[in-house]
Amino acid sequence: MHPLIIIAGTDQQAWLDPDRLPVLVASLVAIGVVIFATYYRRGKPFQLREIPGLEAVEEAIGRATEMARPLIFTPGWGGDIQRPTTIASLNILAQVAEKTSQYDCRLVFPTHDPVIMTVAQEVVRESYAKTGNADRYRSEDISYVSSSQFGYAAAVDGMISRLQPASVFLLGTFEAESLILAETGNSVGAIQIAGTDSTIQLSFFIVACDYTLIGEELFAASGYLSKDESILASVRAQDILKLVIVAFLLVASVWATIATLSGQGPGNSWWSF
Amino acid sequence: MKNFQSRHLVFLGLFVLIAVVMLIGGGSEVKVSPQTQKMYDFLDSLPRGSVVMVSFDHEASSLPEIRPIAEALLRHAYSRDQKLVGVALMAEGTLIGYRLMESTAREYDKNYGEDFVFLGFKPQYVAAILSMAESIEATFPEDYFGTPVGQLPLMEGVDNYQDVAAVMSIADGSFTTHWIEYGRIRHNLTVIAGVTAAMVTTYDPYLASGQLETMIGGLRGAAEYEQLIGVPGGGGRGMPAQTASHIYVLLMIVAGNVAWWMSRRKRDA
Amino acid sequence: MPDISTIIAGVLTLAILTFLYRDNPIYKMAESLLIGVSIGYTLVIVWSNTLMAILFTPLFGDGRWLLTIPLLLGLLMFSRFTPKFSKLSKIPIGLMIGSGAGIAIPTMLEQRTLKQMSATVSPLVLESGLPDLAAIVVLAGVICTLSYFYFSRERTGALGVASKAGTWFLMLFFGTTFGYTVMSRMSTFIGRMEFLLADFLRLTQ
Amino acid sequence: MERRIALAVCFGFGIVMFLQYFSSLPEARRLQQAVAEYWQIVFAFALVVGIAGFVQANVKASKDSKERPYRIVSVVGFAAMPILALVWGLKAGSPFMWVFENIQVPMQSTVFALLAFFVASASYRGFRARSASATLLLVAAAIMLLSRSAVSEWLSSWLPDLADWIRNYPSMSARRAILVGIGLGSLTTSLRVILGVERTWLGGSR
Repeated sequence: MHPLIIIAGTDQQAWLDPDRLPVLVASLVAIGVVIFATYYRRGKPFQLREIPGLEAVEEAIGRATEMARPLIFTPGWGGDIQRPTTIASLNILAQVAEKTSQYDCRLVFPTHDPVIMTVAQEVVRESYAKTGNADRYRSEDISYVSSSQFGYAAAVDGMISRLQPASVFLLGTFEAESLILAETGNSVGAIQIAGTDSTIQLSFFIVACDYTLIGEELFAASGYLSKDESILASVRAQDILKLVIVAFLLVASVWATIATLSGQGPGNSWWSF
Repeated sequence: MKNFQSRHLVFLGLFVLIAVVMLIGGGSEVKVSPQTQKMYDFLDSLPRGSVVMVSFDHEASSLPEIRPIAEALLRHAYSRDQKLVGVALMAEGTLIGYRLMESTAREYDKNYGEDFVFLGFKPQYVAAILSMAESIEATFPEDYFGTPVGQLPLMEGVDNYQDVAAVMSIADGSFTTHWIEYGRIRHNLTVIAGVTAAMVTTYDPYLASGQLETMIGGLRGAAEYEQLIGVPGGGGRGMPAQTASHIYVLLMIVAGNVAWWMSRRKRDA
Repeated sequence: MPDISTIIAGVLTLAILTFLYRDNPIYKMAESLLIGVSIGYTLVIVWSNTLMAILFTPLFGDGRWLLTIPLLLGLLMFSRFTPKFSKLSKIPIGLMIGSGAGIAIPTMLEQRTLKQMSATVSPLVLESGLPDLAAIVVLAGVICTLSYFYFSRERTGALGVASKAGTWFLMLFFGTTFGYTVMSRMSTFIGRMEFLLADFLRLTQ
Repeated sequence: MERRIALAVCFGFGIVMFLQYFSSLPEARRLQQAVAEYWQIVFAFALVVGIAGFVQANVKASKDSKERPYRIVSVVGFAAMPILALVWGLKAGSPFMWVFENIQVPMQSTVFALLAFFVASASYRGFRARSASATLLLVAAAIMLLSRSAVSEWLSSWLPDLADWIRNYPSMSARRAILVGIGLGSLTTSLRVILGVERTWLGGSR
């Protein structure tokens, strides 16, 4: 029988690893805040600030419809279906697909991951069915291109050059292919909305795309677009947690400063996990 | 020629510039950064015979930048008689990783099986990293050539991360993060890295928090390291073209602003 | 005269470079080849490293019967081939997404949030009692940038000022990353040029 | 029905995988490894589905005679790899690896190298000093560029120091905050997935 918890530093195995205790506490606090935010304000509308990239989503779809050109949406090469960013991206895809189905605008979704392809087909098909346009759905437009990073980049580049999309959505986890796609999209004159959790690629998107959702904005975006209460509540929870984090940072910094000033060195570092 | 736009001019200029600089050739001396020095000191201070795991966590496409970095680090490790265990977390790093380890080993008369081994590729990096913490042999029952790991002299007594001094992640993407998240945090494995210049800022926070022991980045990092170990290589050779290309990009930023400013003035007038 | 491998690699390299002018049949041909070959490559690697190595050999060779579970889950993916049963593929996907999310919560929280928080905390003064500019800048930078990501309120008042400062920190970060990344991008091209000039065209050593 | 099973599986595995993280029992490790293996295996089967779609799309598109040569090259290139691997194996020096080394890798590296050109064109286009923050972006990029090339040493001695300072403090602090935010976003998204509030992946309404 394993003990429930053991003293740190011993080699014994336990149900609860003491090194992980801070993460467990933080997880439970965070989960508590999310649940609180979801149920406490249920039914009351949320006031959220604007995110410029999201205002442009409608415009991008409208433009593609007007110009009778397709819209390309791709989740990048860096993520797999287990990644929360991919879920957030597919969430936005569902919103975009609902609109393209209504306007009868062609939606092309190339991906490097067959599992993402499978899920995306399902997401788009359902969105089309929901608006009563199931007949407009084309499963071959949601396609697996290549798992190789630059095979994928070459394929999507080819698609962009040949299909001349009016709008390109680059939302998900991107690596080096980000700028290849963004510059090619720019060269065909597409309006481009990008968003990623890959911090490096953000800088390329900022320089090359019309709108960029920075990190957390990508997660908030699906809530904005769908006005889905549970997602908006999550956004609210994230904000509450940010306040907690800022308070933590201020208190801990002041603590460390006082400890240093009083000549005790930085003191016991309770803030380091 | 109706398709010829200003961007084509930008492309052509870069192509011609790099070609000319490379045809002229030459090398240049660089100043060694503290991080590169720290990497050198770290590898230098490991006792002879320490086992260093080298993980090729990159795609084949970044070989041009990865090669000089990996070669400089491998040369240093071999010259310090460290035992190297190569693995690849990305399929495309497999053949390349083996080629790099093997060609540098030859320079130092190192033998396969005794001084270095190459275990090959394991898909699903998270699983691979976690499972090697339990048992390397269970994760890689055979090496790249199908020899049972138990038959490799080097692997005797190398069961899991407790027998490994450090893992050196050669990466062109975020894979070093996985070594940090699953190797370092969960199993206290020391992680060092040789990464492409693009990835350097990604790893800064990990360096600052100490989760990543040390790293060298990019062609420049390779050039610095080559200088420290006193073996010239691709890093130093590429530096002139590198410098020229930086100046070119700077010029493009300036030119873009001038063009924009002039068009604005014309519009206002 | 370079060998045949180098000539093929060189011609294909040039074919890809033609894309810089615009999309054209030569590029399209190279692209089609690259897509085909790379998919074939992935299939072979997945076959040998996944299906054989962790499924079929241990299952049928070593008799690890528990592996029939992932085998069945995998086979459920094949339900995609028949519209009638295609929905069954949601079960293995549910496993991937659910377990991925379960791992992501503590891992992301620890890696992305907690570690970054504790790394931010340090005394704002030096041992000598003078203010530590770097520590102050880091603390201010993190707080201001976080306030940029505060969605629940319009950016007015103190929040407006902080988030405005946050955008400056963000811009510094983006500029820094861009500048830093240029080096990498150029290195790759320099590497390709070295191949073209030295190995393929034999113009340099 | 299958939706309910999928949701139950998602919930069950979500909770279990969340909890196992906090345990140091070997069983927890083994569980995590087993699940990671399941991921790989499901991926492998999904790959077959993805490839079937790829072949189907190519066959369909090759009805157009203009498209035909490209599609044939694609499918033949694809089919050649498993055949080469079956006949000669995949070790260093095999025909399979020859194709990889001399066809796939050179093309991939060249697609990657295209980035150098795109960096140049993006620099020409994207760094206009339109506003204070755009200027800051421009200046930071310029300082980094200068400091990371050999020029910096004879240009001035403080430039690399300044660049390092910007990178290590203000720039890193912004990255930290982005990471903190991503951590929170991932957390809430994952939680919604486990609790079954987030069901987009199932297709249809949440």
